Amino acid sequence: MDIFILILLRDLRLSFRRWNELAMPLLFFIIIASLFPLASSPEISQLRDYGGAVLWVSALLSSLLALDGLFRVDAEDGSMEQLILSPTPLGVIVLAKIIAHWIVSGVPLVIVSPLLALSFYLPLEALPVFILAIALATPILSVLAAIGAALTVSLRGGGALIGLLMLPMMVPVLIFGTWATDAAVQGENPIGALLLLASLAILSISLGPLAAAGAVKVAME
Amino acid sequence: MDIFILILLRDLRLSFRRWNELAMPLLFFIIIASLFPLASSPEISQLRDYGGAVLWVSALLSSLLALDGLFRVDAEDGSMEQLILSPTPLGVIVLAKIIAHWIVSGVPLVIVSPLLALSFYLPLEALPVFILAIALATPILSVLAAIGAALTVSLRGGGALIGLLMLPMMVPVLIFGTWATDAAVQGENPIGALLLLASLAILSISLGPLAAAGAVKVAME
Amino acid sequence: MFNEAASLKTKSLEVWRGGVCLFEGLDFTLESGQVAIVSGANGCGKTTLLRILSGMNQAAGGYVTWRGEKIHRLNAESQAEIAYQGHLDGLKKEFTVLENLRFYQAMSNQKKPLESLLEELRLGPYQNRQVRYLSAGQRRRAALGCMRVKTAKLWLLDEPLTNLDTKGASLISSWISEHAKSGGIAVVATHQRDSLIQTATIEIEL
Amino acid sequence: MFNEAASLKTKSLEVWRGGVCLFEGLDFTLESGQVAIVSGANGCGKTTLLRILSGMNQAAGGYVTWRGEKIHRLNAESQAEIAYQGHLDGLKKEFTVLENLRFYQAMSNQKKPLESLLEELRLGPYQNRQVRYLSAGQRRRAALGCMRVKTAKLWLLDEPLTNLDTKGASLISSWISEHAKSGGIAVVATHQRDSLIQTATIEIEL
Amino acid sequence: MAFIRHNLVRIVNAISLLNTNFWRWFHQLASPPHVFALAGRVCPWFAGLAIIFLVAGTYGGLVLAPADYLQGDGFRIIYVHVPSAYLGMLAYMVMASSAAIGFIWRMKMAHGLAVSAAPLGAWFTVLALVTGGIWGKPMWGTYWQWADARLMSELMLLFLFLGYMVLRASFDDRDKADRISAILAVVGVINIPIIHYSVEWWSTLHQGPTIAKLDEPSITMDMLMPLLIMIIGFTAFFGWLLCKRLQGEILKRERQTRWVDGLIKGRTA
Amino acid sequence: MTARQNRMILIGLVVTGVTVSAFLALQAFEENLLFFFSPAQVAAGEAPTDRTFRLGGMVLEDSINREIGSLTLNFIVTDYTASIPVSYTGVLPDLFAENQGVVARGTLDNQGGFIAEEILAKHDENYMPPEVAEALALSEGSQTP
Ligand code: HEM
Ligand SMILES: Nc1ncnc2c1ncn2[C@@H]1O[C@H](COP(=O)(O)OP(=O)(O)OP(=O)(O)O)[C@@H](O)[C@H]1O
Ligand SMILES: Nc1ncnc2c1ncn2[C@@H]1O[C@H](COP(=O)(O)OP(=O)(O)OP(=O)(O)O)[C@@H](O)[C@H]1O
Ligand SMILES: [Mg+2]
Ligand SMILES: [Mg+2]
Repeated sequence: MDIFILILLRDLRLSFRRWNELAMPLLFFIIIASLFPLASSPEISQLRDYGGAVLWVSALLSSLLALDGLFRVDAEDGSMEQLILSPTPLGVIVLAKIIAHWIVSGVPLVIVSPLLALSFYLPLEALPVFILAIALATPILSVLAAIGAALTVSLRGGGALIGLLMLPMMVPVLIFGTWATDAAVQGENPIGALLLLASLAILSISLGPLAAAGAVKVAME
Repeated sequence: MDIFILILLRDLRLSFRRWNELAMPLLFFIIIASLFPLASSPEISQLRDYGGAVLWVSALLSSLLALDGLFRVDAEDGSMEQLILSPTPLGVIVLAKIIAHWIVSGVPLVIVSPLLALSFYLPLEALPVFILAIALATPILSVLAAIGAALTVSLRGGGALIGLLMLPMMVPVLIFGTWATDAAVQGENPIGALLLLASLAILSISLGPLAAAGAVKVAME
Repeated sequence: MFNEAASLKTKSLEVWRGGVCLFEGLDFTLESGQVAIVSGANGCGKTTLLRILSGMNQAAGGYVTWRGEKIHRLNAESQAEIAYQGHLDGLKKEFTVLENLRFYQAMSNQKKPLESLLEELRLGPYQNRQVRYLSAGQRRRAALGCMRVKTAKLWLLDEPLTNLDTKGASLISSWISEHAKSGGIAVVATHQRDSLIQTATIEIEL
Repeated sequence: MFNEAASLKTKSLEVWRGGVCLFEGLDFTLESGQVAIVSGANGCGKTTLLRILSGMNQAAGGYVTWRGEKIHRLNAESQAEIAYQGHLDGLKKEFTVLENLRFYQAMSNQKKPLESLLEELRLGPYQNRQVRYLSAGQRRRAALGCMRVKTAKLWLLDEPLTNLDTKGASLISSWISEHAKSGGIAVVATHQRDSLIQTATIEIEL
Repeated sequence: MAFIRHNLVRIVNAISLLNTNFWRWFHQLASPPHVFALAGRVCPWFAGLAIIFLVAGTYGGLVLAPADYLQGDGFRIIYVHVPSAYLGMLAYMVMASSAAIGFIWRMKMAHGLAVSAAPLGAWFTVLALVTGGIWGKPMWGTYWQWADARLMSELMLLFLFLGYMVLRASFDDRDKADRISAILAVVGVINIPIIHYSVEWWSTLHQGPTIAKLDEPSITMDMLMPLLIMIIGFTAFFGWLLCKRLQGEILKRERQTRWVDGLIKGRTA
Repeated sequence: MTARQNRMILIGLVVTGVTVSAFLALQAFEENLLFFFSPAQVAAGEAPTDRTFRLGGMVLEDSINREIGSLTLNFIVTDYTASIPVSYTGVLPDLFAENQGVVARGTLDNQGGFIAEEILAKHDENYMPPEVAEALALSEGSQTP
């Protein structure tokens, strides 16, 4: 448990040390979302139509991208060897790393999402559901991206591969997320989609780290 | 001149060697373009309305991201030191690297763009203009992203910073690009916007590599 | 807890890399207090051997045991007794020397003050400098410091003298002697055989 | 073209790093045929000095000239006469040894066959293997090969013996002697002074 | 013939004298204590000018100038909007050109000037954006138009300032930060003509040039005078802040040197 | 080729590049890059018929009339070569007046009229007190009967 917190804090501090990496997913999210109105005629009705889609796709992409370095940086400077050889099970360490990463990438995204949603004219009533859906979806996306990152640690520029490997599994998240959002926008019941997201979140957090740890171990051989 | 081609070929071969990096921008482009219809209710009229915006934003993002490693990889393995110390002016080398990168990231984008455009129901008549605009815009974006990458070589996780730094200069490209596309879609005259894009392309290719080379030299000190 | 005596054993190890057999039938036993120097030409498999001894890689044939247990199936207590330092430093460039040391110390639940260690490593004036601003040898010294704070029983060192100056090299060699004297075990791969041979009790020529 | 004789001069070099003056008033001149060994403790500024000599870094005071011209304003011909090999290898991990050698050869417009070089470096069997699958010492040898193919007049070598085995070290030392004999100049920073001192004509203690 | 030769020689002599004087002056600009003192000396002048002109301009703009035939009193925001828009651009040019000088001649003081100008420029740009937006709502009927080239390019100016500052902040090594951010500043100069000519090159919502054009200004004298006075006042204000910030920057950079020590001791003694 | 020649070629290429790009840019400004369409263009059928666009011009004198009992407003936008009738429902900016610039966003109906969703006023670059404006209007009135 101590080690879990130790790693969590280490990764958080590292992110704050390289603050530009920290800002990455957030900035990315904002860039995407603000370029859109620029690139299209920013009319309210249209923005509202595709606002949800823009937000979801950019959330997905930013978690994909941000996680590329999750294990690679450690692998390249030799820290990963040390972590693998530590007495703590690697799965725990991986979970700590994923959570640290979610805190610096997913949480800000959750925090700015209401702002972006409003700037895309999402109705106010739909906001709580949207935020909840993003809050449930980002950890799933983080875990999935982490598995992809682990699978490609030993390859340079694994980004695309992560995308390729993890896309099929991320699509359901995207679909449930937009279901929930759409339902809320149209005043329908979003509980079903939210429950699905919650169950996926718990599933991925309990099994994902094991898979990622296994992949890292193999990749570092 | 020989050295120019040498570097160009080297970078091309390297990209093909790490094929996953090669696939990155393309995959990225496809993800965006295919997830969008998934995440929104895909009605033809709507898709057409924001299709152009989606395509342009994804082109911009993919060139931003793909170029992050342009100089970093060389800097980290020591090749950059050797390139800086070579008798060939660094600007020429940088230009070769940018072009190589454009060939593996921009050209595929140009090639798939008609497909994506059609999948967003862009009218057939607008296709040539759209492709031309993308073909003119991608090199500008590549040069700009390269300058950003050069400014941030010695910083970890430059990705986000590149976005922030280069956004002001990329926005005009985005705007002219969508102008041209919109004009073509609506059967108006896109020549003005295309000429602007062409002028920016030539300007950035002639001055951009100098700026990037200067930045790399300073960063490697 | 440790009913088996602290000993590292290999049993007819056989190692293949890139379609070539690097060595086979390697058997040795290291007891408490012994230091093995692994030497041999570049590419003869020293790094590979050390990684196998650490349990990170697996051999094509044969096995390695620590306290009688297979090395890649150790329980947490035994695992904590092993320290490995490879060609890579394992330092975070964005952290200061002190932060790096503290991290590895905390990972092994140790809490000793670090002043004397920093003193020995001549990193005192640099303790609050980020590792990325250190010279190659200073980094190496910091990395060896991180290995030291774990107070492990088995040291696996891959070319520890790389980039170290004369004083640094003799510091490491004295560390190894001390470690052996206090009952530790060390396996050291090196090309600077002369600087370390007086600490060795066994030499493994690959 | 080269009206000035090949000589590397420094004039009252002064170097600061991280708010500390590493050295000042460093003056020396190396003429054709001379080899300087730079030695000193870790962090004394050897790497920094070599980078300044190469023109990549600039000194806080003083200057460096090559054939009478400031080192960071050389024309292409003089620039081509300089080869630098730092702590980093400069090899592309995805390329094979041969591809890396060929690239640096082409960069300097050379075209000699490479068999004998590969033979000397004992990389013959590995010439078509990607560098990322090489051992540390094999990589270093490949990197030194890349430096060699440039046929430069001035060699700036930062710890060339790192990770090299005995044979490799004596190969490099013989390269340096030969280079000096054929009129070249070399500046070599190293901690393994003993292995290289017989090649040196000057020793620079920092 | 001899006459011409004689005069030519005199002209050449004069030029070479000017030239040496110029270079002496230029080299003095590289010496921190000298620049520090110079900034200290001109500072009060700028301050005085700024106060006088800003007060006079405010009075002129709010009281003396007549209301516009069309916009009524609403137009008076021009007396803040236009000066701050100008100053944003001026600050960028100061920043970029001194950064370029610093890069080419390795002049630390020039970099110091660039660093000092950046946040000032950012604030003026923010002011121009805000006053423009406030003005736009009643006049055009909207605070903001994404598709308008003038508005977009002004926003991008703000981003350039921010980018410059963020880039600097991410380097620990000041020297490197100076030289690298200089490149960004210079590359960004392309935005300045775009801002200025955007209203001519594209038909936009923002109006065309009123005073900054080759023709006679399209504004009557009684409205123009306060505007010019405000512009001078803003410029002096900018100069004042710039000198202050430059002095601070010099002290920060030179804090380990003997002359700063002496300065501080002299102050406290 | 010597290094010096090489260098000159490079510099030449850069200069050519900059010149060509400047030329292209100037060429581009010859084409009009539209924020809005003028009534003349609309009349000539250059404006799109099936989607929203912006229409810019002057509000014709005496053309404004409000429909009684609603916020709807009808007026004519002109560039003095062609005129387009516009109808709009909603709040107007202060500057909206006869003989003033206006930018309307909306669509064409099938009778050649324009239905605006949004009205923006466009100010010109002239600033003057009311007296001057009157005097100017008088003198212009006398020049162009
Ligand atoms: C957010 C909205 C606005 C922005 C970003 C903005 C930006 C600018 C900028 C950058 C300039 C300086 C141009 C140059 O010197 O080349 C300028 C000048 C000016 N602006 Fe604005 N503006 C805005 C809104 C307005 C509005 C609503 C009006 C009046 C209706 C206005 C009237 C003027 C005038 C009269 C000038 C001086 C023009 C000259 O003489 O060159 N602006 N504006
Ligand atoms: N970027 C930097 N910023 C601040 N200090 C630095 C930087 N790079 C190096 N230094 C410091 O400068 C000193 C000299 O470094 P340098 O790398 O030249 O040493 P060196 O003699 O090559 O040492 P080694 O034998 O360990 O390679 C060291 O004390 C180091 O901490
Ligand atoms: N991943 C790999 N795939 C294929 N071959 C490899 C791989 N890693 C190492 N090898 C080969 O295995 C051999 C042994 O490598 P190892 O790194 O163990 O050598 P070493 O004895 O440590 O050499 P050095 O003294 O250079 O560090 C080398 O010939 C190397 O080329
Ligand atoms: Mg090894
Ligand atoms: Mg060194």
